[in-house]
Amino acid sequence: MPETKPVLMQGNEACAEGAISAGVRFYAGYPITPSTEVAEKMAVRLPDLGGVFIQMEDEIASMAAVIGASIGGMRALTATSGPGFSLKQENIGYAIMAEIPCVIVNVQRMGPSTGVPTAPSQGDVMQARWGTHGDHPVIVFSPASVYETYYLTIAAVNLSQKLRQPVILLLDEVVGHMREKVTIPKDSKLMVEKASDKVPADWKPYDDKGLAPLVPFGFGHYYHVTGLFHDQYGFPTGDPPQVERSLERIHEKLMKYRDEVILTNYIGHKEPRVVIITYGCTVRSARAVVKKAYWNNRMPVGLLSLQTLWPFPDKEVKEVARKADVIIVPEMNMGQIVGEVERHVKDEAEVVPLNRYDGEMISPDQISEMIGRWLA
Amino acid sequence: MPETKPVLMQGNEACAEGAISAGVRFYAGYPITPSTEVAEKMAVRLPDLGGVFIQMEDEIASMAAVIGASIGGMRALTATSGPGFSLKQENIGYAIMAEIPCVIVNVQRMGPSTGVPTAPSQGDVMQARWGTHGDHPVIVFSPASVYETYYLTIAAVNLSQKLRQPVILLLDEVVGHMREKVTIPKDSKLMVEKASDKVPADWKPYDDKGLAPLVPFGFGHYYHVTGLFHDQYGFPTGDPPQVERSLERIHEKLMKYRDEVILTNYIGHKEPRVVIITYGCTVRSARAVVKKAYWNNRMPVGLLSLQTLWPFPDKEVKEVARKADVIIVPEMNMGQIVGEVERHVKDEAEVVPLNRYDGEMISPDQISEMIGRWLA
Amino acid sequence: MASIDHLTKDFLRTKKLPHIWCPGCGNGIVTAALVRAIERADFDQRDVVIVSGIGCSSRAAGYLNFNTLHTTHGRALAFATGLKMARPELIIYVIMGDGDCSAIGGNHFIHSARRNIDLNAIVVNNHIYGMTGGQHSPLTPGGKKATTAPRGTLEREFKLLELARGAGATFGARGNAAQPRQLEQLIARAANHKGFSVVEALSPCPIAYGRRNKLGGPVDMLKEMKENSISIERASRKEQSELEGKTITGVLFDEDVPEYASEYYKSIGKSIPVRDNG
Amino acid sequence: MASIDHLTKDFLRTKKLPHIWCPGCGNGIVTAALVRAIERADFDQRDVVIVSGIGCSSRAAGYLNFNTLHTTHGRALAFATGLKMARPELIIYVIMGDGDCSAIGGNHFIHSARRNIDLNAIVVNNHIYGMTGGQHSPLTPGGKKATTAPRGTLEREFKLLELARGAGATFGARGNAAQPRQLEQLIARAANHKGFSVVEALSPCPIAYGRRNKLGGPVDMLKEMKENSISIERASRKEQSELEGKTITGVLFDEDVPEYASEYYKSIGKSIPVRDNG
Amino acid sequence: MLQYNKDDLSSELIIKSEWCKGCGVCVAFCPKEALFLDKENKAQKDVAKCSKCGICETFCPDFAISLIKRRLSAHAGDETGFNARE
Amino acid sequence: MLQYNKDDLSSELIIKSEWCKGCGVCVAFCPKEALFLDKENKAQKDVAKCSKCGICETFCPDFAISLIKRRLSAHAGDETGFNARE
Amino acid sequence: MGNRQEILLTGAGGQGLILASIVLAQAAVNDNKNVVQTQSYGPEARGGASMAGVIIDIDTIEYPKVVNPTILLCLNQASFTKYLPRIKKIGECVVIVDSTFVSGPFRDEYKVKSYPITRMAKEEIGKEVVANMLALGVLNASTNIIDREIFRESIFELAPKGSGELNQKAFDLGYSLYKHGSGQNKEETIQNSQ
Amino acid sequence: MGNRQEILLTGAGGQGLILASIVLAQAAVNDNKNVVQTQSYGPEARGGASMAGVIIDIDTIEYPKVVNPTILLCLNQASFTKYLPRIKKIGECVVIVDSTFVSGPFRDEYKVKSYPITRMAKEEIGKEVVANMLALGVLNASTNIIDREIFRESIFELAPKGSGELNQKAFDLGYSLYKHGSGQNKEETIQNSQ
Ligand SMILES: Cc1ncc(C[n+]2csc(CCOP(=O)(O)OP(=O)(O)O)c2C)c(N)n1
Ligand SMILES: Cc1ncc(C[n+]2csc(CCOP(=O)(O)OP(=O)(O)O)c2C)c(N)n1
Ligand code: SF4
Ligand code: SF4
Ligand code: SF4
Ligand code: SF4
Repeated sequence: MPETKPVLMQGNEACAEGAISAGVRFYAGYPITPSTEVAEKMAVRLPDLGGVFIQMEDEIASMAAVIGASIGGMRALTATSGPGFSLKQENIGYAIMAEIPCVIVNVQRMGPSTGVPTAPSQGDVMQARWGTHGDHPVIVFSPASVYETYYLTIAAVNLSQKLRQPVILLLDEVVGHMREKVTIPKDSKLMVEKASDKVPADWKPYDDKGLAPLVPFGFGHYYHVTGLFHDQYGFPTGDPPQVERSLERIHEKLMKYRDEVILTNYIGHKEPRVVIITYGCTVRSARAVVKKAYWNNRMPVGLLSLQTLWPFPDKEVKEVARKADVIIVPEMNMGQIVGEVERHVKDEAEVVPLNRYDGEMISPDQISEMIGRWLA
Repeated sequence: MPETKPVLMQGNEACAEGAISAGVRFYAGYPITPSTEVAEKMAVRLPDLGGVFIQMEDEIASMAAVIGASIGGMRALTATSGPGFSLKQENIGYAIMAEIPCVIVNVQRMGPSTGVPTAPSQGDVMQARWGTHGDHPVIVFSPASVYETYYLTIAAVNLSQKLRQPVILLLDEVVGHMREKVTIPKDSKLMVEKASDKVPADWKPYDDKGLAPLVPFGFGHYYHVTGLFHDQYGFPTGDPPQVERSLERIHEKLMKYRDEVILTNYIGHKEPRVVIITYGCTVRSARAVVKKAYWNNRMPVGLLSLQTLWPFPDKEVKEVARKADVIIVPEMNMGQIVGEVERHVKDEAEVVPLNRYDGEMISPDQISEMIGRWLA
Repeated sequence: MASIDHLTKDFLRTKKLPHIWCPGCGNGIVTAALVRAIERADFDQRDVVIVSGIGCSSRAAGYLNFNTLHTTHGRALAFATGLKMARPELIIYVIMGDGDCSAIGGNHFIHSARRNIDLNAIVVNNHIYGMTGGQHSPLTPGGKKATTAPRGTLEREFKLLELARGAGATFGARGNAAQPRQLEQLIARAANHKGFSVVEALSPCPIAYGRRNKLGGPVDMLKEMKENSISIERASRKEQSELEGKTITGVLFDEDVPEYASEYYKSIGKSIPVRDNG
Repeated sequence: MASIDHLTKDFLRTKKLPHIWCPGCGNGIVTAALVRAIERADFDQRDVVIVSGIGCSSRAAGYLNFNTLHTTHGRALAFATGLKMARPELIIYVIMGDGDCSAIGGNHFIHSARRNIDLNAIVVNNHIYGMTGGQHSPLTPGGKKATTAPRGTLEREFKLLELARGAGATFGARGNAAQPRQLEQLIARAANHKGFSVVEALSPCPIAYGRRNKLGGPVDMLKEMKENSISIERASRKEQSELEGKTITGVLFDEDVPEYASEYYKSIGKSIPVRDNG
Repeated sequence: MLQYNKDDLSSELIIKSEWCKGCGVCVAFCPKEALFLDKENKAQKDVAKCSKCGICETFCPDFAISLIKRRLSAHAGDETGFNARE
Repeated sequence: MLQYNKDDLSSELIIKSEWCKGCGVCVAFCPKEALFLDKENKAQKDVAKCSKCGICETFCPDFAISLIKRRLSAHAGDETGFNARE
Repeated sequence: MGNRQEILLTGAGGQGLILASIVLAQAAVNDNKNVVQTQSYGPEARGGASMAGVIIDIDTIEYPKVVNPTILLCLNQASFTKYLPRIKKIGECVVIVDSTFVSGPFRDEYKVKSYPITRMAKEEIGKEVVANMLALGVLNASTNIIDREIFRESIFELAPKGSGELNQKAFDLGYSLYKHGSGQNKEETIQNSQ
Repeated sequence: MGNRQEILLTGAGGQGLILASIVLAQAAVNDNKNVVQTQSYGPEARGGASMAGVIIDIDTIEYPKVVNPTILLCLNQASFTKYLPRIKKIGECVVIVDSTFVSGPFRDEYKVKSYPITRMAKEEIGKEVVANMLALGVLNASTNIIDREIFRESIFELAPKGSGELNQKAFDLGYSLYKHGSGQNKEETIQNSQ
């Protein structure tokens, strides 16, 4: 990939640019702080690329329009923040059930409710997992930098297409609003091929056997799309074995591609006593600490940063738990991912939450201090 | 409490009747299977009691109207099912933040999305906990019978008033639609006194020190209500220490009344080897099994049924885990509350999920078989 | 022109029949009128899409042999807006019940009208929520009974086409299941209109509405519907007093205003593809 | 009559001032007109409630010394409907921005109009989303620029009062921040109307709208607003051609139709309490 | 409006009983009184009375009546539930 | 419309500078050109020119101008941010 | 659980089965028994084969669904075809069908009892809609789960205003129908009995 | 992290501080340094005290917020009052204020440097809006974080069409202002220097 000259870019802009690089040509949204720059960037960029930008009447309609466009064969994305993310939930569930690819960006702000619209938070992690009704699979990425935002948006778009599964990108206000030097690849061939070009002869829209490609509307395959439980052809069914099988199938497909779905990164000591597990902007504070403690001082500490929050990186977490005595989980909320860490770590290691929920970032000092307590 | 003659009553009707007994005089809703009978009953009953029944344009408006009525001093309730519950999330978060009492009934059906509207499920347990954005406290009750529905609705209304906290009643289609013999108390004095009658002189709507009563609008206390983080008087603030404190306060108040908030019930062997933990209609299948196994055959089994799902009954669960070797968690979903059980039980006992997600109840046979495997 | 000799051949999914609607329900009559309107038009079957919401009437999508999209309650027009913007060459019919369209879906309805996006809305107005068993809708006439209005509803109803007009809709027509040929023609004219079109199709729901309001069976309801209707052409020749209690059918308004999707594509310098009918 | 000698004395929360609005923002002018309208009316302060949505204009609620309810974006009327039904004796003003009211809140707006519930909607129409920094709203005039319409919006705008009328509203008036005395009177008349009333208050947003569209500062915007306005009384004496480009102000419609909350209470045999002004 | 020719001998009125729910709508709206419900509550035609106007077809809520012209193959439905033209 | 009496000597135009944001609206709309912005960008009045018509009060977006009649106590605001009548 | 009666009432939507199940359940309540009533709500409830289940027991009823029917009533052919295979204890379950609509096949081991329920309702009472109460009469006469007098009163209690006696009459007619015997396991109808 | 420069640009909304911070950050990028820019988005960003932070380092920048400012620019009094106390290494942090609006108090240990930034912009360039670029000139002249030529080019690159040179002129004027010295720690302005 040829690299271009470095530029200064905002996280939200990088999200828009990543989407465009991955072939997204449809954006529908409704403004909300701190996500609005994604829309604003798209409004400038998409028309020139022959794409569609539309500001809908609300977030519900935005989500619906994105699904509609995706069924029409356009790669589509929408961005919002907490209140809008809550409103989108019903239709996110629809996209999951009907297996329509799309990417939903939530630039998290301090909640609940209107909260502090301009303050950062990581308070929607569990909502991203469980926000819509019924058992549903989700893929959630959470970048820690402007470049990671660019990169993970591309991954989100492509994975979404491949698995016919909505992907949620959980930014936080810090990453979304911060500007940073990034070098983005130019003219990259990041887009996957169009699924519709190679429709198998016995194609069924919801093939029991696995992942059928999505054939967009308008190509003479007259199938039915519904949010009801449906058979292989998309028609409603309430038959218990079919219901069970459909539900399993939409969950299983994520694990089939676990390597592409679950992204994490470990830095630090090989035999750590204390491991920090975190995600999003908090990774930056943790990395500042671990770099100093391990690189400079060879202390037995490590950092497992999660780019994928859901499906939860259980294997990766269990692995560090086997080595470490203590796992510290800093989060800008009252403790969300830490619950999942506890569930998987069980008694293998001590799990210690480090929470901040006053609308400010967790500082490196807070983390150092906590590590200090355990290494003393 | 004088008892009246037994009647045949549907779960959804019992919910309406319970609400009325607890002084609910306002219902706003939007029809959806399998919850509609709650509305239909209210439409018949409330006008005669001088109350208000209004069918709103959608679930979002229903939730808003219920909050509005509650601020006006009327006890208010709304009922819905999955898709509507998803839509209500934003305003549920508002009620939590603004501390407006109200009761939200979700009669669960098979999801995700439109799913199987008439089939039972317990798929919204985690959504009830995490459905709205941001860290937020919730109280969720889940009844297993028509009488329990009546009783827990009353508890929900009163607790909601006392704590100024929305309470969610998670029914499932089985309990909501089933008719059963119940004997309901008549003319009970279940209502708590009106808060506004005893407003302290130094009343502040969001007193830092704890639970201030809600003084309804119209009584000359000109305070402000907002979904933004706010100070003691209700006015917006983004000041980190105040934000932190408010968030803590709305969480702490639930634990202050833990005894009233967390309701569970244990039956069975005193030194059980296998304990079943479950809730909602699944309690009935489990109870059928445990009665036979323990009462008739003195087998070392027990059943911890959870009337309260959230806040999670951690102490109660840990207590049975200390005794038991195995905890079986049957749920009509792909495994939701079991995650929380695992998180608290850690390595104290083996935790075994028993899931069914085909739109049918878990049968006593399925549970017996599972117990058999562990007691063999 | 597509073959019209057998209604069900190409455009119905006959394997899915009989349908789930109750005996005598108007949904089938309206659906058949739609199918005939499509058959008579010269569309390529691949270009036709049916989008619907949730409700009895919205189940029509499952019986029509096109690309069909059965969405969430109230949101059909918003899904359709996304699809139309992504694929402006498609001919999209959006079937909604009166509750679906005007209660929970009211916002998308007025915004589709405002944008004047080329979607063909067919609102099957049975004056009630059929699917959930008979609650009142914003189109239930005042005083009529419903499970949630046991003494008759106190709410005022929308005049659906006035609402559409106020929101900026450029084509509005009313037909009914008791005059299926006229309805077919209205749907055909609506599809020819470039911009947002609304066809309000009055339709009997004998089970959830008729029974509770003692309106007789399907035949009685259809007969009354027919008797109470007067075409706008004939109505224009009558005195106001003679029209008391009558429902006017026909094209109520039809106006030429730039259409949103094509304006958008024009603005980005792209032309909308036309299928080579081969 | 309440004392009108000092605007800020009773009805403003002076401790909360200065407010967060930008210099020259019309929100303050509209809010002051509302306060004066309330002051001149003979209401008991306890009976007055201000409900608002989310947006710059909705922040007005925080500055008004009544029971004030700052809700969620777009939902103010739905909250207010619940409150009004629970406490029909309250006098409820509902302040909304144009986006709040007509974009995300469009459905509640038309349903409030349909029910004809006695809420006094004040729509501060600054033609833009102010709070979020200048995205186009359904009331942004076609062609005008916004951050999400960098080349000018292609969308048609709602005619707010026509939308309200089409939905069944019984009182509609338009005023503007450049004619604050008239605006005050319109708000006062709206409150006297029994049923749903809409006052569209045109208001300059020099920061998020004026600047991007090169409309000058607040003074320029106010002056242009004033010049472009003509009262309905005067307009009725003009030729259609003379009204080209003019915005008509005044009460555009005012109709007597049973009000929902009182009809409801009548139907259950209850009377609505009237406060003993003592 | 396209009119069917009543003298077109190749046209035939077909009632698909499996789909008929016996609502009686066709019976009520047939101008020639050429339809009736049998004991099983299914519509039947009296060929002699039928003018082949096709009105019943437009009224049947269950797609159970078709006035077939030219080609007579009834209900050559799809097998899979969807049916690509090519 | 209630008219203020320009000869009412007890009325006084008060400008609360802390709230004034210097937008200049009052200056532009005063029919008597009795207002101006000072160096600090705060509105100031020229008492001689002012006719006490009260127009500036209605125009100020910041509640910074009041034409006070009868009682002269300015801005007797509440302390707690809300203010029960009783 | 020796007492547990699991009753399945099946037929087409509109035949009044849901109401019959509620009346039966209320009668059980009035007769001081425990009872749970459930019903099918799916689209099939509108036509085709709809179903209601009533479980009656002296003990507390835990599992609320019918798993092992002890009584099966079928008012139309579709439901007969669909629900007969649900019977587990063949020969022990009381099977009552309406010969007006159900034409078999009646395999001997099921001991199906066939009565012209709807036809009698039409011919004797002049109202097809009371066939459901007539069916309850046959059912209770065959099984004696509920005290007859209590059942009759329950019917009066739940019947729409003014129709109580008519419905009781239908119920009683069910008893006579039972007394005159059934076309057991045969496609046979019995003659008018009054 | 010895290289880490933490710069706080503060002032009233509308003074162009956000843009200045972006220009500074872009200049750092062009000068081949790592950089992170953040800003305040709260309601206070509209008036009162708004703030932008720029961190420049040769190493990778992890924690993106300013905790320990090494340079503080204050363009109005409110921001001076609010942000001065954020300085931890008093005396080491370079403090630059616009004497047009900031009047102290200037405690000695802070070594505050005061320049008539806005006044010069108005008087010398005739446009108050370029005060922000003028301030950047003073800032870079005082600290030399970015190569001056690269900085000038970056200004041209980011300036609205047609205003590149004017903005560069303002930047250069900042350099002269710096050269002529400041009213250090005093409420003093210097004379026009060109
Ligand atoms: C969000 C949501 N709310 C409610 C429902 C329940 N529901 C399904 S259809 C329907 C209304 C049906 O009435 P209408 O739209 O008039 O269509 P009809 O059935 O009469 O054709 C409702 C309320 C739902 N599926 N989703
Ligand atoms: C559900 C939701 N979506 C979006 C937002 C973000 N938001 C806040 S105010 C606003 C619009 C402001 O415009 P308008 O309603 O016209 O009021 P103004 O600020 O112009 O007075 C938006 C989109 C939100 N708070 N909640
Ligand atoms: S952004 Fe516009 S509407 Fe908002 S306060 Fe500023 S000028 Fe007023
Ligand atoms: S074709 Fe016409 S005449 Fe023949 S049966 Fe049908 S309606 Fe009657
Ligand atoms: S009262 Fe009238 S004359 Fe006096 S300053 Fe105000 S506007 Fe001018
Ligand atoms: S209108 Fe008000 S804020 Fe504006 S300059 Fe005049 S006094 Fe100051």
